[in-house]
Amino acid sequence: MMLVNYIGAVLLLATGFYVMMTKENIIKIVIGMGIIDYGLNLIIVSIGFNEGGTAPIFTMSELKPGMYFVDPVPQALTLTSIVIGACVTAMALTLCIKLYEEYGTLNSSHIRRLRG
Amino acid sequence: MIQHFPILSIMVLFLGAFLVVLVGRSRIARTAVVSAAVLTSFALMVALIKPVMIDGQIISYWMGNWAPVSGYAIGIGIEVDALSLFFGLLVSLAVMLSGFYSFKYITQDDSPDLFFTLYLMLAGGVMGIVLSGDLFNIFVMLEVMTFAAVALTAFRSWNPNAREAAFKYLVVGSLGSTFVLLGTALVYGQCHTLNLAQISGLLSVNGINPTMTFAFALLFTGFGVKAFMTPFHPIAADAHAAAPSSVSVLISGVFTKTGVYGIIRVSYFLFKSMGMSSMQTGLVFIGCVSMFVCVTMALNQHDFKRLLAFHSISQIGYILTSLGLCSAIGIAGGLYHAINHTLFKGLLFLTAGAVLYATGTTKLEKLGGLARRMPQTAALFMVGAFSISGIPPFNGFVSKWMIYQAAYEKAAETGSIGYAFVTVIAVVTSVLTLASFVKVGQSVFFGELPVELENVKETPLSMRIPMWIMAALCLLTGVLPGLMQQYIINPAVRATLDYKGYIDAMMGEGYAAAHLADTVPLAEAKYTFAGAWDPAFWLVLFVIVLLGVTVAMMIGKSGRGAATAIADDKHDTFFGGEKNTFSQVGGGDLFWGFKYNFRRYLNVMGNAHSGVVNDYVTWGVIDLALIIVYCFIFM
Amino acid sequence: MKLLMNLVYILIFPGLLFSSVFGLWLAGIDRKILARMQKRVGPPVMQPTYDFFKLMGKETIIPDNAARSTFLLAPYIGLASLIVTVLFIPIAGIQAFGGVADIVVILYLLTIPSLAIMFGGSASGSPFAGVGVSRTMVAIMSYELPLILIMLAVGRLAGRGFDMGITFSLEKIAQYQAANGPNLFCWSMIPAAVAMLFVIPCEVGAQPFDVGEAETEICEGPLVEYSGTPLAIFKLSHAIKMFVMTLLFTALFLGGISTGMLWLDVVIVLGICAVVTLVCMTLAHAITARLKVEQMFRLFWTVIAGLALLSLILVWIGI
Amino acid sequence: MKNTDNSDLIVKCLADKFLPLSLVLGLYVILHGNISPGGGFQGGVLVSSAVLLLYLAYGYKGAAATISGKILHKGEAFGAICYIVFAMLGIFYGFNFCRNVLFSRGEIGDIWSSGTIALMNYAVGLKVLTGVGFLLMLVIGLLAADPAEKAPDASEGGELK
Repeated sequence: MMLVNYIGAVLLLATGFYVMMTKENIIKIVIGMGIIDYGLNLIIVSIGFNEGGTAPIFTMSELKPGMYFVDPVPQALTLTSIVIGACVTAMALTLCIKLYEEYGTLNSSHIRRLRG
Repeated sequence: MIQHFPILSIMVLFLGAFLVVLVGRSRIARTAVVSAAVLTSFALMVALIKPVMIDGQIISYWMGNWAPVSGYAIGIGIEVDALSLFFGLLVSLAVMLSGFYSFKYITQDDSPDLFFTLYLMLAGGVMGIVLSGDLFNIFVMLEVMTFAAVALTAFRSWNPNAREAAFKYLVVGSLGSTFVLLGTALVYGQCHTLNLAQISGLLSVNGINPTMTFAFALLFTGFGVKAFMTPFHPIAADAHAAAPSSVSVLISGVFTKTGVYGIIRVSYFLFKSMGMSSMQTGLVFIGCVSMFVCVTMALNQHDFKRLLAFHSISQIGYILTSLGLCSAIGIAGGLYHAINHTLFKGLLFLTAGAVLYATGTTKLEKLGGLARRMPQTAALFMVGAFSISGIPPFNGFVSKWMIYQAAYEKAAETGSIGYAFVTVIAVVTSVLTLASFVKVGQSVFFGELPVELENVKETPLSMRIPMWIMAALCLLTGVLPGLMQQYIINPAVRATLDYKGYIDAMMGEGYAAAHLADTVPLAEAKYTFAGAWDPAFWLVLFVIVLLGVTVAMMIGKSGRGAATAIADDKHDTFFGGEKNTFSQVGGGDLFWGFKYNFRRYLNVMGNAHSGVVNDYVTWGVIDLALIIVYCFIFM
Repeated sequence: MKLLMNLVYILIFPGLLFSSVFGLWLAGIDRKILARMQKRVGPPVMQPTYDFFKLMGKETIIPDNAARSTFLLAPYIGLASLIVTVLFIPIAGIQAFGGVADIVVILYLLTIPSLAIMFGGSASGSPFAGVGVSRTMVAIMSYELPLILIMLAVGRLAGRGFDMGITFSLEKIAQYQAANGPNLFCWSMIPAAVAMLFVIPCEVGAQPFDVGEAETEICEGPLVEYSGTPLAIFKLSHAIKMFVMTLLFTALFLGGISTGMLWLDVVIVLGICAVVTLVCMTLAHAITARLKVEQMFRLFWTVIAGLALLSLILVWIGI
Repeated sequence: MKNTDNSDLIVKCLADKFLPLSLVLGLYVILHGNISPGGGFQGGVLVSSAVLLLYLAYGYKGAAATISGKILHKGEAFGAICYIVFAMLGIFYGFNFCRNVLFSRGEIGDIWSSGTIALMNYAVGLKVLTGVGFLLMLVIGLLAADPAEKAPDASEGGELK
């Protein structure tokens, strides 16, 4: 079952890299960055998953012998990673707006004043 | 008490950052808060020198007292050994000096409170990385640092290049963060812990399986992006040039060091891959390519700060090369060069900032003759230029010497002539570095003064003091290498090579012995240092000679010298009898013979730095792919 | 006592006085023999010395465009660093500062005089100087690659006998030559020695490679605005540099010659220096014209570097 | 996006009804963050969505009239400072940074049972509430149709996070 997750994550990553490498619209590049983030989050969550585990929140009364739960650390990591991803996106989009104001285009092959 | 120092020195920066938001509108309050924050941070780091560097203590600190339970680290750890402290000192010093410089420098911009918020966030992020003992925390701090750096790059929005540079930087930088995070996730999947010490122990027990090889390649490349190693260097050039100078100091002197620190931690400490000769070759190769490509790019630049930016990566190439040599003297040389790089590159960026502050431009073609208007800045620039070119007795010479010696000793040790060429490339790079600073000197500080710069004034005192401190440190680290080695470098080198203490301090006594078995290939490396030299000795000599000669000459020419007061044809510049016109030789006019012979190479390189962000991403991904393939074949 | 000894080293032998006198003498010989090769009588051997003292007495003119302190200080820094360099090179077994001598130090110290000329010229504010600075720098770039290759080759050859397998120390190189005969008589060193013979005039800025000072094109380049004492110091530095470079050649390739008598050893070394000067500077001066900048650069990075590289490879495979 | 400024009655009414709801829900999540799923971050985001509701209903002008960006900005810094100070309480009580102190009051499951964890959680709530709120303000400020309507410091949007 986890295999599907991993395949999906790798596909997402590959898509993201593909988008970032080939798409000239800088908004699409930002989208590519987002897709990579999703792929990463999927991988991290999948790593912490235990088949049949419960949520890692319980009180003493609910605890029964033989019970186990999914690893909470990756979930925390995912949360952090999502937040960071959101910030990256927000910031990148802000810069996109600013770039558009300045260059009048979103095409990355025209936004190349700094070269050589 | 001292175990609280590391966390306090991180938190005081963040606290300062948020306080600046609250009170930062007033200039005095802002200055007070920022000074207090950076000074406290630096003082706390200095206070740790005695216990950590000299007594060899290792500070381990669990946030919220979450100590390991039955051999599993469950909390977030802060751990400071000599290596961490080494980088911590470096960072806090640069942050302090650059911060003092910024007070005046940033008055030309609006909203300085936001500047200092971001500045302190950047500093705190970097401190967090180098002092942290937790892989994921390192990632989070890496992101904090990257955001702050990107925002600061875009800070001067009147600079037309700032936004473009910031965007590219963000895209490629987040690529690097992605690699780091993916590597961290894979490591977690394997070891079920994020604590560096425990990962190091567990990886030795489990051995390196393909997943871990993959993770290594990812982490290595990710930190490589932060160090701006070669395929990622164009963004560094953009960002350094667009950011305010005091931020360039941080990006080049501090930000890149986190990448170096990460590479040391990953390859020496976590995966212990540096024992393998293939990995050494790989890192040395990357370092050599970085230093040569970037220095030739720098020769071709027309902007003071962009030129400095390329040099910055070139020097990082030196550091990576010498770290890749994996001998004690190599690591010592690399770490020494890390200090020196922070100092002289900081100094150079600050002088560039001074020029920008005074004249409003950093274009080499528009400047000239500033040495007459800004004599102190020119002198400081020359100190920086001599340091970076490795002219004795300044500090660059000492570390470069160690690097040459390390590379050539490695060649003799392995019997491979390839390492001899590393020495050759390093020397040639050093000469090219000198060349490009001669170019800057000729174009900016000497030659003829353009008419529009007639009214330029020397920078204010509060900006010059940090520069003088840096220049003094450049000289001191150059003439007192013995002290530096004894108290700063050697402990750090020892910590790099012998990390059992680090693991034990974190995970409890005996953990390392139980997990590392007895095969630690790195710890057996010899502690041989180039001990047979003493620059302090011949600095004194140099000074004596200089004084003697000068005195002799001054006596010889007493009674003359006031002649310049008289306006006279003979004080004009010689033009072969024709009327004197403005004819500054500088910028792109220089080094024609070199450029002509290298024209094809320079063309290719110029086209390769295309400025299209997709290209940069593509190179990054290709580089990652190559590193992964290399690791799978040779690791 | 040690201080006194050091002062003697610095000021008299092999420092300021000795190297100045001998450097100027070497320059005089160079001019004299050159004249004879061109069927002229030529100036007396002491002529450079007379020139030096005459220039010392002339007025120092500082152009209005110049950055004063750099302009005035540059010559002295160049001279001081040359004298420091001399102290590191063993002369007939005498080394003022043994143990710290190292070819990397010398490599870097040797750039300082050129750097002094460049920054001094640059500070004069003349466009001729600007062009000269650019060319001088290209000359430095040209010779540095062969020079480091030569030094590595020698370091490997001499270092084989020691535990690290390499050495950067001139002292050890001298010891090795004292034990095994001069390096020049080793087959693998001959290409390196030839390359070194090309490097010397380039470093000194002598005839075929004097692109930086080309009088006919850019009016002595960096020195165009210099006059009086600073110019005298530069001329003196030039002479001492000749001496230092030939001395370096001796130390690297013809060291270790010992007859047991110190004064005879010194005389032999000086003789070798004169011969080397004759071969690589006077002869070249008489029979060649100045190369173009890009030709010079190409020559050094292909042919000369190739020779040095050949030597390095030969040493490395153990011939 | 332009026509959201004069949106119709239904949106306004619904926004009026849902605004208190979202605020209460968000504050509930923040307040119970220490003892139940969710927490300062999630609650903070919920609360700050109020900005978007305001924007949908009343446009940028309405939102800006109600919410002061400056206060949000300062509030964010204040939240962060509170977090650090609460975390430092651990040091003052003789433990490590971030150590939970002042706990074991009341029964497990009560809001006040968890010591400084709760306080730190509220600090995070404050920070996220104000931070995301300010971020949204800036974004809608950038999207505002009339240039005159733009937030005065909209150009600083890049430097917030």
